[in-house]
Amino acid sequence: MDFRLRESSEARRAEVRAFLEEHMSLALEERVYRTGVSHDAAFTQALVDRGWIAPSWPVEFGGQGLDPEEMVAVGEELRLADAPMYGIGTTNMVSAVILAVGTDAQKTEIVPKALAGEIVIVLGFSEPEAGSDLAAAVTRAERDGDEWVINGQKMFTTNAQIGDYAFLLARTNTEVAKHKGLTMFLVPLDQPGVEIQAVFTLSGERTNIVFYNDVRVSDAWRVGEVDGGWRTMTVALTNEHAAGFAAVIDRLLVAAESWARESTDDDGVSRMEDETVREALGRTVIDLEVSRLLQRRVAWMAEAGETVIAEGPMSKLFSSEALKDRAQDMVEVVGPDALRSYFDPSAPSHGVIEHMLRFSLGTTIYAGTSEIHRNMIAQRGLGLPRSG
Amino acid sequence: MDFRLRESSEARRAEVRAFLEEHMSLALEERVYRTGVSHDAAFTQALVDRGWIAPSWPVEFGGQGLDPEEMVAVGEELRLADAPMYGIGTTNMVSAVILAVGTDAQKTEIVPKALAGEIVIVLGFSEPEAGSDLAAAVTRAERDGDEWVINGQKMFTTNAQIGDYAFLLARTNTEVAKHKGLTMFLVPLDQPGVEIQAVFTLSGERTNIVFYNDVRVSDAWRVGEVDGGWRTMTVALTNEHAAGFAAVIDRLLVAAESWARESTDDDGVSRMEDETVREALGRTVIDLEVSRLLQRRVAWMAEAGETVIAEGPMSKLFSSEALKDRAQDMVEVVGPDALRSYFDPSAPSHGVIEHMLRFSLGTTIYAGTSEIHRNMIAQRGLGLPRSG
Amino acid sequence: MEFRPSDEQLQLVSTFAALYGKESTPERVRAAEPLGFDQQLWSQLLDMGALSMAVDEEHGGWGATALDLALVAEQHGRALGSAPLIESQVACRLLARAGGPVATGLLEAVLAGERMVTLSPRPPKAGWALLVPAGAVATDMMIRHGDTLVVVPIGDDRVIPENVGSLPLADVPAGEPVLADADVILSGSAPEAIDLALDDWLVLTAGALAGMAERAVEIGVAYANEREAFGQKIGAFQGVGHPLADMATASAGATLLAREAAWAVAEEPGRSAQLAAMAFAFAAETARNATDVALHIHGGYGFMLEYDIQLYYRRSRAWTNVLMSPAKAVRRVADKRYGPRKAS
Amino acid sequence: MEFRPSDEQLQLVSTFAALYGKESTPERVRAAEPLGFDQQLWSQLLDMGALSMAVDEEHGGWGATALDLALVAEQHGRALGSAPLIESQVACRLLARAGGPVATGLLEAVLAGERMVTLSPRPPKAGWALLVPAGAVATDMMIRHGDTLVVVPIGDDRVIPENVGSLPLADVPAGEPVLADADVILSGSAPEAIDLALDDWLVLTAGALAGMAERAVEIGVAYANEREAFGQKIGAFQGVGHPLADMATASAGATLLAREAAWAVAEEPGRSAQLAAMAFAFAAETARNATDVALHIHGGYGFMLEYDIQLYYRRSRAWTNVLMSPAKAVRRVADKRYGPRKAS
Repeated sequence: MDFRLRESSEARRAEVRAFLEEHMSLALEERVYRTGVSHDAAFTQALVDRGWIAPSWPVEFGGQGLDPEEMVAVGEELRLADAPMYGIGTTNMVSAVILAVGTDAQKTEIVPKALAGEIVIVLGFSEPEAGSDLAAAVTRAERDGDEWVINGQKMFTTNAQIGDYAFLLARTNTEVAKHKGLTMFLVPLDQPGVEIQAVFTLSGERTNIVFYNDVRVSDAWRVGEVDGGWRTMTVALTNEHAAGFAAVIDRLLVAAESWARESTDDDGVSRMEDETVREALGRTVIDLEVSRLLQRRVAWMAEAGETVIAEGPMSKLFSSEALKDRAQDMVEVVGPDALRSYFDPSAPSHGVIEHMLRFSLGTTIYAGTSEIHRNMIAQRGLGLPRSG
Repeated sequence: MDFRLRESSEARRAEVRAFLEEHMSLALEERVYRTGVSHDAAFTQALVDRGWIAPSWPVEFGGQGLDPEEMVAVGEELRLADAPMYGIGTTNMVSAVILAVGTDAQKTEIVPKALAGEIVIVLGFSEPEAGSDLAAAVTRAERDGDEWVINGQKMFTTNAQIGDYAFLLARTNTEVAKHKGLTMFLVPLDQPGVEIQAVFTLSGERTNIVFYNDVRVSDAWRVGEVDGGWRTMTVALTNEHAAGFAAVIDRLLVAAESWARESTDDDGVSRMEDETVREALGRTVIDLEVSRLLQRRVAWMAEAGETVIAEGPMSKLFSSEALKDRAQDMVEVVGPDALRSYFDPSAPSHGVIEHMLRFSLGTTIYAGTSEIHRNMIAQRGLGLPRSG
Repeated sequence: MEFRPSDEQLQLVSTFAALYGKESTPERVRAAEPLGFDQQLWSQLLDMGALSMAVDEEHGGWGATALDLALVAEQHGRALGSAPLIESQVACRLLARAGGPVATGLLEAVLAGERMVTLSPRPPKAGWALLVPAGAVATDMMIRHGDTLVVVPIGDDRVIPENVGSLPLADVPAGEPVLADADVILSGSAPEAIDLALDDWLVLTAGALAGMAERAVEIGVAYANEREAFGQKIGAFQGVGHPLADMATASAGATLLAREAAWAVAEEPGRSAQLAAMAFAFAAETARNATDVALHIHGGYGFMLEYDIQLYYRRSRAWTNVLMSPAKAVRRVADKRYGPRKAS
Repeated sequence: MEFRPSDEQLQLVSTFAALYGKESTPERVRAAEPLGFDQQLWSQLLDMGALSMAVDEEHGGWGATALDLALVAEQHGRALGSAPLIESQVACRLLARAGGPVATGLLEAVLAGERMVTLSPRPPKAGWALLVPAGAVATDMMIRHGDTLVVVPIGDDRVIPENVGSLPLADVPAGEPVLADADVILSGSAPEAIDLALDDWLVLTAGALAGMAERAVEIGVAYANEREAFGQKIGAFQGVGHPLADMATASAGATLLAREAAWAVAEEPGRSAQLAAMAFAFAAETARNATDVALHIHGGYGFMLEYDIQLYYRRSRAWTNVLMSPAKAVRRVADKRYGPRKAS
């Protein structure tokens, strides 16, 4: 066994770190937090210039051919710095699906622009009545000659306001079982009938509700088979399997350690001397390491060609719940000062702890709630029966 | 509002305390723990002599007519001392059912003996395949003239080895819904075909599996209607509504406080000076008070004539889970010494903490698991739909 | 035992519930953000006697019991009242206990609605009283200066930090010269007076947090009874129903304990300081956990500012943390029960 | 990164798994109670080289890595081995590090199976070494005497307390005269030597507890897949399936962390003491929680001595607590990462 990353991976880490020191300023961080938009044109361009917009992709497709382990190092550094990667992430996810199941025309039209950072693709999965149960989607796409007419409403379409296309899950058949009547489309967001309504969230992130009223989309923008949308979704979501929040816990730890070292109690004693503080830090150190191991294991399995079953959900579940618990703990340990918002200049450690309290909540919800992940682990990993 | 017990209740408490000082010796406590039998003939006789075998019963039935609040005080003291009351408890529970729905002959035959401490009645509800789901019972009672022939197996029939009758839930009709084909019997345990097999448990308590092989019982021993057993059970279980473990948490607290005061750390400092110890004690104090309030509320509601819905389950759920958590905490805080068994004379506080670690587990299981109680609270208290 | 409030208390509760129902709707709570102060609500509370009830007749009040105050605090918590009700009640009770011309004059002005006084629960640090509750809206602040309790006017040089709970907190200048020149409320017994005030503060905040927790559970239950997934109401999933059952249980316990602690102020004074810390610790953890559970079961909706549950989530943490963490309150229970540590 | 053990390690694991499968069945574990020592298992472990693997060739062993030992410890924990494997390995490694004639002679005798040496992790108290792990079966005990590490024979005057985990613990007389006359293993560096031994102990016990947790989850899952209630397998209830999913996740994490900590002994020594405490704290809490969940879902059956899960429940607590509580281990993580507190 070897729990170290290879030298080549650590070299990538150092490169990313140097890149971030240059391009990830405190001003950019503050702009991202103030606008709630985890996407930045200049930062994206810098990634493109560096060849890092999709580093895991093969060189012939415009990537750098980094392997899963190198991507671990790259991902950890980007997360640790809270770099504005959300728009790039969804764009790449959809581009990968297009490469896998799209038409040649779609590949030619979309992929190069995505890799050049010229377009943003957003996700249109959730609906008011279909959250955890995505297959319950009722947004309709009805065929009309060479076009489809789309009507419905999608929730949580983050970055729609700066997006070029929405990767849309729509119902094309109401006569069959719910999983079997869905089709995926790439809907240009400048079409008439698309209406975007801003939604602001507890963590400060901006997302959107997108309304589709008689939006016409050419059949050329259909991705995958008609009524084969659930399979196309599965391709998309498989790439999410290595999700985990280890590096975000690391961000919390770094902030908490700097607070503990720099601040003192009412008697002028360093908070680092306080047993309660030390215990909270120790627990964070432990949860970070466990999260890291669970997450890295998934990357290693991918590299070793092993089939990931419950390991992906374990990584996501453990790290998101741990992040939430440790952020809550740390707020209580820090005391009243932890209430100061990120935007208060006197907030300890630039307000990262307060931000993390709010940010952490979403991590146990989006991309599948903790309950959905526990179901997956119980059923796929442990072989327990489906829950009623 | 008034959170004090009335003077008359506190007077009862003082009387019980004095009684226990006389009759609840350490030797008796040790005998109960060694045998695992929470019933003692001499102790029972002393209760009878004092008129306390069923103090809540009306005077005309041989009780003392104590009201629910006075019973709170009496019950708390008996629990705090861990007096051997289990056999008396089941006996009284069944006697009460007989008073409510039994025949005159049953009342004449059973109740006076029960109140004289001359008989022990045990419970035959659970089966190998019917635990939480009691209505799934398959033990058969088939009619044969004036008799019933019983075949089956009952789990967790505590005190069967010293019992005179088992209050048995049996299936008399397989053609109807499972709740509707059950009948209750009072089965004399000296009948041929009754076989008792001892079962020892983690807490040291002895219970039994009881096998019934062609056991013949006169129809005179049927309690309640044929196929009306579920209603009879409901009568029996209603009396359990005020269940709660506040006084057991008190027992843990008393032991932990005496340990903290009497022992020292490696530097000779009183453990009471240790912040970790103080926090564990503080949490126990809090959980004790909350348990007490939830439990007393149920008694107060009974007295005020209010309908108890979720309040009973809340008392049982909260206090049993709290007892378990606090016992676990305390074991960790006490350290290696907490591993010493009750029977090791050097165990801290007579081994109560170690005993409580094991004892507490059963409290979240018997008389309805915590999960069953959460279902009851969710459905009856909060109006949530039945879980699938 | 009597677990039902008296008819008068039930009347009091329903009066305040009606006031909050009108003057502290979720819309009004949002409108008062980020400062966390609703002048109209505050005026109505004053008109209703919410401060004068906190002190005896001899101090110009109408001498409600601590239990009465706690019952009102429950309603305040349920409705997330954007007003420094508890801070002001605590200050009034401190002033009434202190007596003397400065305190008496100040108390009169407060009850007349001319001034708003708050107490800094912490001594100054590097010349500042930090995160003073109600500091952003109060006219005066009481604070410890050595063993003296002084009162200083709060000026425009206070700094109002945006905070997670949208509480009207402020960092208030409290340098040595300011404190040395300040009016004296008590000389020599400030630590004890502040500790007693803290007991009041803990017990009333416990009531507010218990109310907040109960309301959060109701919001969660309503959502679980309405939202469907996988062909059934989500409340039918044990993964949703069981945490709600636990939180309903804890909320019931928190409410009972807060009421007992408030009752004990008059009826069992020997145990009331211990009970105040117990009630606060338990209510704080319950409000923290109940708002978390209720928010989480909303899925992505819980995360939207548009849904009310986030208002509860944020305030449960702020109303707690601005005083002390639950763990500190548990240690305070031990201090009150066993006496302070000899080492400390 | 390489998360798969080497072929040699997998071979080692399967060899020991086979041994435990034969010599440490639940029946044998029960038969060894209450003392918690199975002589036949112990002999087989010795024959297999379970002790000689723990020390280098130069000390007469075959120099397995700490990771090899941890992998074996996982099997020991899974099977609840009734033998002082870890205690003895820790003692051997301490003796090997100590060197000198006393230690070397003792180590030879241990490896030859002539003596069994254990270490008291705590200094004596009032003339007794209390609850010494393996003290009920060892022939000799190492213990701190001031800054000296001495070894004393364990005599018939030891007291063997019945304990919740059926561990072969003993209270061993260790009064001043006994210690003053004892053979010296190390003079002057006992605290450091014991602390290093404690690191070994923590990391190997972490492996054992992780194995115990994994096995407890398997037992729980098997029961949930078999037992029916209300017309379905109980594993279909989220109230059962979700806690098991959480425990499976934590167990996987505990195993990975224990292996990393053991790997770090050779590969990342600068971080290995920190990792040892981390692995122990996490594995201890995981084993505690996993055995609790697995026992609880058995309903009344979990409570019957006849079912195996109670064997796991009791030992998870004893194997942990005899060394240190999880909370203490977490504070040890901080001590190793940030240095000890200045105050202490």
